[in-house]
Amino acid sequence: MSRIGVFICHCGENISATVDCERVAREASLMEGVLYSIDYKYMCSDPGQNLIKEAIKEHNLNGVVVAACSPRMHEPTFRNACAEAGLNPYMCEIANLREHVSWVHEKGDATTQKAIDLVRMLVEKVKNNKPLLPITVPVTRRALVLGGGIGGIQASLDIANAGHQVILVERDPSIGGHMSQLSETFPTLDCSQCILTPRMVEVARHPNITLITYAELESLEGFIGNFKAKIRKKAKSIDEKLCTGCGLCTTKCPNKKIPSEFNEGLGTRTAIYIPFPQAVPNKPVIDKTQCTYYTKGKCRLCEKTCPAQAIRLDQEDEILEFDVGAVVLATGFNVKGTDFFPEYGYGNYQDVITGLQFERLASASGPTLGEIRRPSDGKIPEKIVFVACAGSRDPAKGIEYCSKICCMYIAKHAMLYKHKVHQGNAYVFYMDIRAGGKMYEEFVRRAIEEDDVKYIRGRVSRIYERNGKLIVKGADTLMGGKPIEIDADMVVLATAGVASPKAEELAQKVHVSYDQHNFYAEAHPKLKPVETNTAGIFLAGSCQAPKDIPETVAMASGAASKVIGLFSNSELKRDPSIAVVNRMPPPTYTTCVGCGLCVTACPYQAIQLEDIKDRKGNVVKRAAYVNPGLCQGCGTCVAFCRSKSIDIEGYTSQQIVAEISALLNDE
Amino acid sequence: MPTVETYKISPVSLEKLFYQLLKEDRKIYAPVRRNDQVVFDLVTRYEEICTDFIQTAASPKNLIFPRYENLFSYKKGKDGVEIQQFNPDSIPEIVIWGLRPCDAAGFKVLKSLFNWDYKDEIFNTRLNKTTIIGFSCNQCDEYCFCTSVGGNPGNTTGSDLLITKAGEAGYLVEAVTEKGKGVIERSDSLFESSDNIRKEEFLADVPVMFTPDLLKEKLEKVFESEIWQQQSIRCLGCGACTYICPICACFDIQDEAHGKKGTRIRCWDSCGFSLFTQHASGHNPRMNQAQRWRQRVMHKYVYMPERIHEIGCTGCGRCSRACPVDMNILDHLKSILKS
Amino acid sequence: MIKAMKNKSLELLTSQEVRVVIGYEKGTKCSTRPSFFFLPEDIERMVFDEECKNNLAVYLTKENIKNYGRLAIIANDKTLQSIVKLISENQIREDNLFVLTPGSEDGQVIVLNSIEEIKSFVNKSIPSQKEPDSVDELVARIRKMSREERWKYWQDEFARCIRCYACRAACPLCYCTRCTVESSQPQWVPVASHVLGNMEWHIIRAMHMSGRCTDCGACAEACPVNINLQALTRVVRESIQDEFNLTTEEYLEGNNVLSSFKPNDNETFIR
Amino acid sequence: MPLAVYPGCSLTGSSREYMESVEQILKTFEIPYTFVEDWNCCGATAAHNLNRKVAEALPARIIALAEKQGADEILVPCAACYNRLKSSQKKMDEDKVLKGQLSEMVGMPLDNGIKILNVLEVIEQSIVPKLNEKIQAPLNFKAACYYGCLLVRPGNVLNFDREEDPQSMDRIVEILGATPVKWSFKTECCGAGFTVSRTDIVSRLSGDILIDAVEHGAQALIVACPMCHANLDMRRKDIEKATGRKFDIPVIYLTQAIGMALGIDHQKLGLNRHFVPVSI
Amino acid sequence: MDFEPKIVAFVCNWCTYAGADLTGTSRIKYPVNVRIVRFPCTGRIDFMLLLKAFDEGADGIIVSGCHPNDCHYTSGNFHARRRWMIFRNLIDFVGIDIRRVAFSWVSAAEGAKWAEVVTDTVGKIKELGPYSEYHQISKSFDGGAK
Repeated sequence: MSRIGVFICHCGENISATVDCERVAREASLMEGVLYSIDYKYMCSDPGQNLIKEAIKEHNLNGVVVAACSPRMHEPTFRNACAEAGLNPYMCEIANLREHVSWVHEKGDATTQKAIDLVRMLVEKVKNNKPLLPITVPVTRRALVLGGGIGGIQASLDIANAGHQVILVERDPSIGGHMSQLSETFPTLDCSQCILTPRMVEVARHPNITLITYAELESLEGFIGNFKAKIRKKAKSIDEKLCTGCGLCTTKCPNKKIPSEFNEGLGTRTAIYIPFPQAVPNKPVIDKTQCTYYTKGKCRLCEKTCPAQAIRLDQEDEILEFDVGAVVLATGFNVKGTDFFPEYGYGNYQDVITGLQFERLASASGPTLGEIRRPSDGKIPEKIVFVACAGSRDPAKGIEYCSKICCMYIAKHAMLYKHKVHQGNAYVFYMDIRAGGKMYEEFVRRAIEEDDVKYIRGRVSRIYERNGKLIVKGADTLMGGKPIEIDADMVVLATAGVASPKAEELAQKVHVSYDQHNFYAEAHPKLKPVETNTAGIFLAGSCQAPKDIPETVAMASGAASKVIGLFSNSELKRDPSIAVVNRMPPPTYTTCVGCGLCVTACPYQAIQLEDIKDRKGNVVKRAAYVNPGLCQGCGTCVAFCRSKSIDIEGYTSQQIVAEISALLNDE
Repeated sequence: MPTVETYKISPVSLEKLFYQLLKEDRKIYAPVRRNDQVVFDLVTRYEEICTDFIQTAASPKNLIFPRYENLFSYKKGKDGVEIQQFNPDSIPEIVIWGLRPCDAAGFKVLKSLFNWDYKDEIFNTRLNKTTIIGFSCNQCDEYCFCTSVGGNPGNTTGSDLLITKAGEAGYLVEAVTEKGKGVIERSDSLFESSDNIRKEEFLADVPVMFTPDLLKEKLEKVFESEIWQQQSIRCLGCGACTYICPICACFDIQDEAHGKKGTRIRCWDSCGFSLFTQHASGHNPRMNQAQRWRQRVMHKYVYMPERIHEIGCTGCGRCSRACPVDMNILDHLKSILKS
Repeated sequence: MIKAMKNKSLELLTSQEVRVVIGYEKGTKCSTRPSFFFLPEDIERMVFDEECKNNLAVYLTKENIKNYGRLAIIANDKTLQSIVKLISENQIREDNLFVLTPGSEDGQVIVLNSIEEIKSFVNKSIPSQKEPDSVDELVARIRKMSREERWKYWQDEFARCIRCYACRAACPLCYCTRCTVESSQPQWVPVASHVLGNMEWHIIRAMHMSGRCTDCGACAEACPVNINLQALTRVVRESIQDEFNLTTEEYLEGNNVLSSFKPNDNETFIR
Repeated sequence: MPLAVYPGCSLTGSSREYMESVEQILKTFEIPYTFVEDWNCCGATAAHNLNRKVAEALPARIIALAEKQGADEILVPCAACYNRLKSSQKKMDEDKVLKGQLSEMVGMPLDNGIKILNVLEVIEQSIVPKLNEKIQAPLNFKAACYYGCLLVRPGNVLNFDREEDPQSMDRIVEILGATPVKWSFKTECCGAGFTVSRTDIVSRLSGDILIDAVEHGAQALIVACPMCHANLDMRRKDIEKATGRKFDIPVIYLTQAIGMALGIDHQKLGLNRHFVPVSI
Repeated sequence: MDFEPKIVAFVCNWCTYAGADLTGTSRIKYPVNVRIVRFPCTGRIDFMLLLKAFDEGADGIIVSGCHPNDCHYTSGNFHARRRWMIFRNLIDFVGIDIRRVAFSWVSAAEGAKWAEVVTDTVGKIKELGPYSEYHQISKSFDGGAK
């Protein structure tokens, strides 16, 4: 006999404003099998949870339906409460009266009726629930961190310092990421390299960290605690063990005119190169797409030059395999190029540059050794214009979001310019100044007040070249929309921060979800900001959305602590909502006929055919078997099974049919 | 046992009789051609009726023992279950027109079956509200064997009226039951005296292969024989033979529920299905098709004669005709007798 | 032909390579019917000609037949294609089976004893262009109807179904020991043969045949009330080949096309 | 079906040379066309300031007329008319109720499926493939292609070329033998409708355009809008007064430029009708 | 009274269910007629459940899950898509009104799209009216004797 309790939450007024909660509770009490029903202001609060616990004990309930917010929000909360009262947590189901009813419908009878229907649906489901026990799986205590920017570095160090093995994979020849490109950092104006490079070195020397640069993830299989990662280590064409990093090869390489990625195209590099002086590891790689030997078949100058004989032109990509228990994605972001803006010259004007390029100009290690000189003729610009929100917050450009870091770095850029070119004029076109953060607003005020940066609230409609000047046409909206033209020497566009070009591909490889801009989706926007929807995979930094250094570091430490938490036990308890193939006493054994279609359909290779033997050990059948460690509970196999021999706990056919029937037959 | 009254009716009057019955607000089911088969269906025009056939694809048993029928409907409430019984008054008066004597004889067996230990009200009401007008056979084929199981092509058993085509000029009409006599009384102007028509002259010649007693005696001895396995190895285990049989009457009871409301339904089942005897535990007392085949044969020719004194087969030959793998019952019975 | 078939069967039985040969014998009236030949002297009864239409592959998954172990089967085209599918669904252990089938030359009999042999033989013998048959005509006729007319047509068809499951029993690929319709938790399909239950049954059957049906027509052949069941499976098969762009060869070769996919499959109907 | 051509007011009045040159090249390339019969004003800039419904009904009537004539495509050489027709078509596409109302207003059925083309589109689609072989007198000058606003904006309505930095005219001009200059004022405002009321604004804005073109070395301006042409050509004196500079750079319709390259008589192309003489 | 259709939505937990949550969080309104049944994945949605829903009285059905390549379980939606394709063709062939089954991909980020899908479907089903044609057959009772 079902002894079900129904608990209706008002969610303050979030639900009760449109749904007559008392009526729902009253109607629920009339449902067959419902022993107890009550409504309450905040069911998720302590008193609310106690209400459930006490009712379970007092009425000896064997099923609970909580009608509240989305189960994606509080299902664990209420299931825990049930467990604490001694009821198996899987005997608790959630009716979604907030997101699916009260927030999307107007107040009225029909809305309350829908709430009642949903409660009835879950009551009927619970009747068909059965107690489930969590599944335990072993955990490999080794983490894979993808991306060697500040986020990846921080996460790796935190995890490694907790005593766990880390595999850190970086796509470029050196770790460091965008932070290594920056000149100074806001709001302190301390040198980016100075604070970053010690961390980079620490990573390289850390006994628990295996650093693999110039490498990418080839594939990731498995599941939380038990991933198998394949890493493609691209051929660097050098023997890293022999190479001393002397750099002689890079001086001899005849191919010197390659735009340097590190300098954002403002400087050049050779085909065999170390991306920047402080690179970690500080050993060169050969860019096969540029090297004369690889493109034309001759040269080998580096090979002849190398005193350590470390050049290996026949080196091939290597595939390395690792068992890991958790993955941190710290693959960072990118900025739009100037060619994204037809109205700003489509990238045709050399002196219209991105913020990241300006960082390189302002950097002491940059192509101009820190002097602000314009790329076209090397002149020091007397008038410089910074354009905020270039692309960001612009639906017409397909980028509705705020890139978040630009307001601050523009203030920094303008300041750096003024510090270096005292007589120069700096203008900033902005929409709003978003300077939320410790010491941030003060920083911007300093730029305006102390360094006399001229902030103009308005958008720039066009930039064109005339007589060697860049004419910046805009409007000052604080002056009644007065059109403004500035004949600048250089323009810096704070171009939108966007996802890495390969972000989507990687997301699909590791099966995490991502938003329409290809930023990775966190499991919950507020409460699970570093988790993904895929268990065991975590996020750090701007692969999730553009963010600045302190935020990235905080997030990386957050992700690391999640990994450390996961690694704190050698076993992990998993949700038992997985597929099961029926087994019965002889002579049936199972109704599965072993056709194997579920085996091919399973995305996790979790199903295999096994021999079923009688007591004497003779094989009587061949039938499917689901590996509980591998099954993720998608249920694709269930829909395939013709004989209905496979079902999924928590979403059994019986439960779902009961739900449908209850939903559509309101009497 | 009431005496049989005989009359003669002209082809024109026979048609009039049909329309007379229709006027009496009875639904008439008769053999018609549909989808390359002769089947029983509702008929409103005399010319639709098919007469040139050996046997219909399925027997008309579904008209009195339907494929599925509502026994009662229910509604569950917090305070218990409300039941609404099936109302036998809703059953209409019908006429089955033009069925073969073997099918009519089948209804007599069904009647015995449904009144053996328990009087089945729904079945009896349906049968009582049905007027059975049989037509004697003037042709047969190699599947027919009514004469070996106690019947014959002009058998009056089970019919209320039996009509025999006596040449081109007219039909011999035998009023077998009070219900049949009532039909004649209500339209007596259509009937003439029978003029001593010799019915036998107009009947098909169905050879006698064996007697039921001989068969029963033999069957009782071969229960453990290999022959069941040999015969049934080809059987696919479908229910075609049982469902088109005029006598097979096994049924299943099912609840069909929609939310808290539902109906309890009686629907056909077949001993040919492996699930027919399967227990909830998975154990199946008739674990293979040979046992199921044996059951079907034994039930018809041994158990039913013992229990209800009727042979469970009228020799209509339908099962042989319908079988997808040509399990010919006559062949099989003959080979059992030979063994 | 029949002589060679008999000789080969006799050879397999006398050498005790197989326990039984599944073939055909003369049936009632002019028909032929499936028959089982255990002893060399039984071979006398064997027939094999154009009239042998039953798809004998249906017997290969029956428990009592499987228990004989090694067996031989006389296979027409339909039987061959079904065997290929049965092998791919793990229902036949290849080393247990001898397949006897007519070769291209007159009177030639080919013996196939492994999955590869059967597959390559079947692929070679698939006619490249199928002549439209009466089922195609029916399908075309139904397709021309309005939706309401189609509904009416099939309601009338399904209403006749007596749920004897002859269609299921005759199908070589309906080998489940427990059919969906026999699952009662939940009751997927009403047991009663009313039009709803019948419609659900026939839709399920056709869907469960999708990607597997070899279009042998045994279901329709077996139906005692002449429902044109092959039209349903034909439509399913056609839409699979059309929508997923498969040749007949790929269709037969591949595992169930529904348990595989291509990321760029057609999805015009999805918003 | 033959191409329908909607001339609009300018092309039958102040800019008749545009129409003349359009017809010349359509004929040369044997593209059959018929004028939309009983055509009406497109509504221009005035209508949608006064009455939204009427502003859409006017183009809708033109569309209905062309469809009634059986045309699948309609050529609208005037950039303003083109813009209006495209806008109405989009509005009707998105709002079936409006479409029904407009159909009622114009008293004609409205399928709204007709393809609305500007001159550039027709040239790219039907002339460019055969253009090379017909060129007799390659244009040997540097040209600044001036698109203005109505031909390319708003991008989500017109879906034609890159709205900030269009290229289609440059590509055609290059085929004609001229050298398109890279300049900054391709889509800047010429002053447009202020041509009558505020010639001072027109003079300044159009002046900027001329200056930028000349400074980038252009020897001719190529246009595809009668309004732009009027401002840059007819208002030349005012421009010179306002800027204090002399300009002899001619303003040529793209269709005229094609005609020139094909060796068609300048009179036939209406080049004689310009205020600034075309002596190039 | 106006016809208020009963519409069931079969949605996957990870995309459309979350998307529908977002609709709520964004306070976007849609008609009350739809009731959501949660599945782990569209791959789990047995085609039989669609027939069950009609049988139990649904006038329309929405089936929705993750966009291709976005499946939480990698490929459940790909399998589902193939299944729907064939199922749709088959039921259309037997005369079931496929206009009453709306298939869509609604991601966790597409709260507004969910509202649109529901609104459009409700509108369409209102136009089509109750699916009595189907509902009647589950109630008709002629005992198999026509």
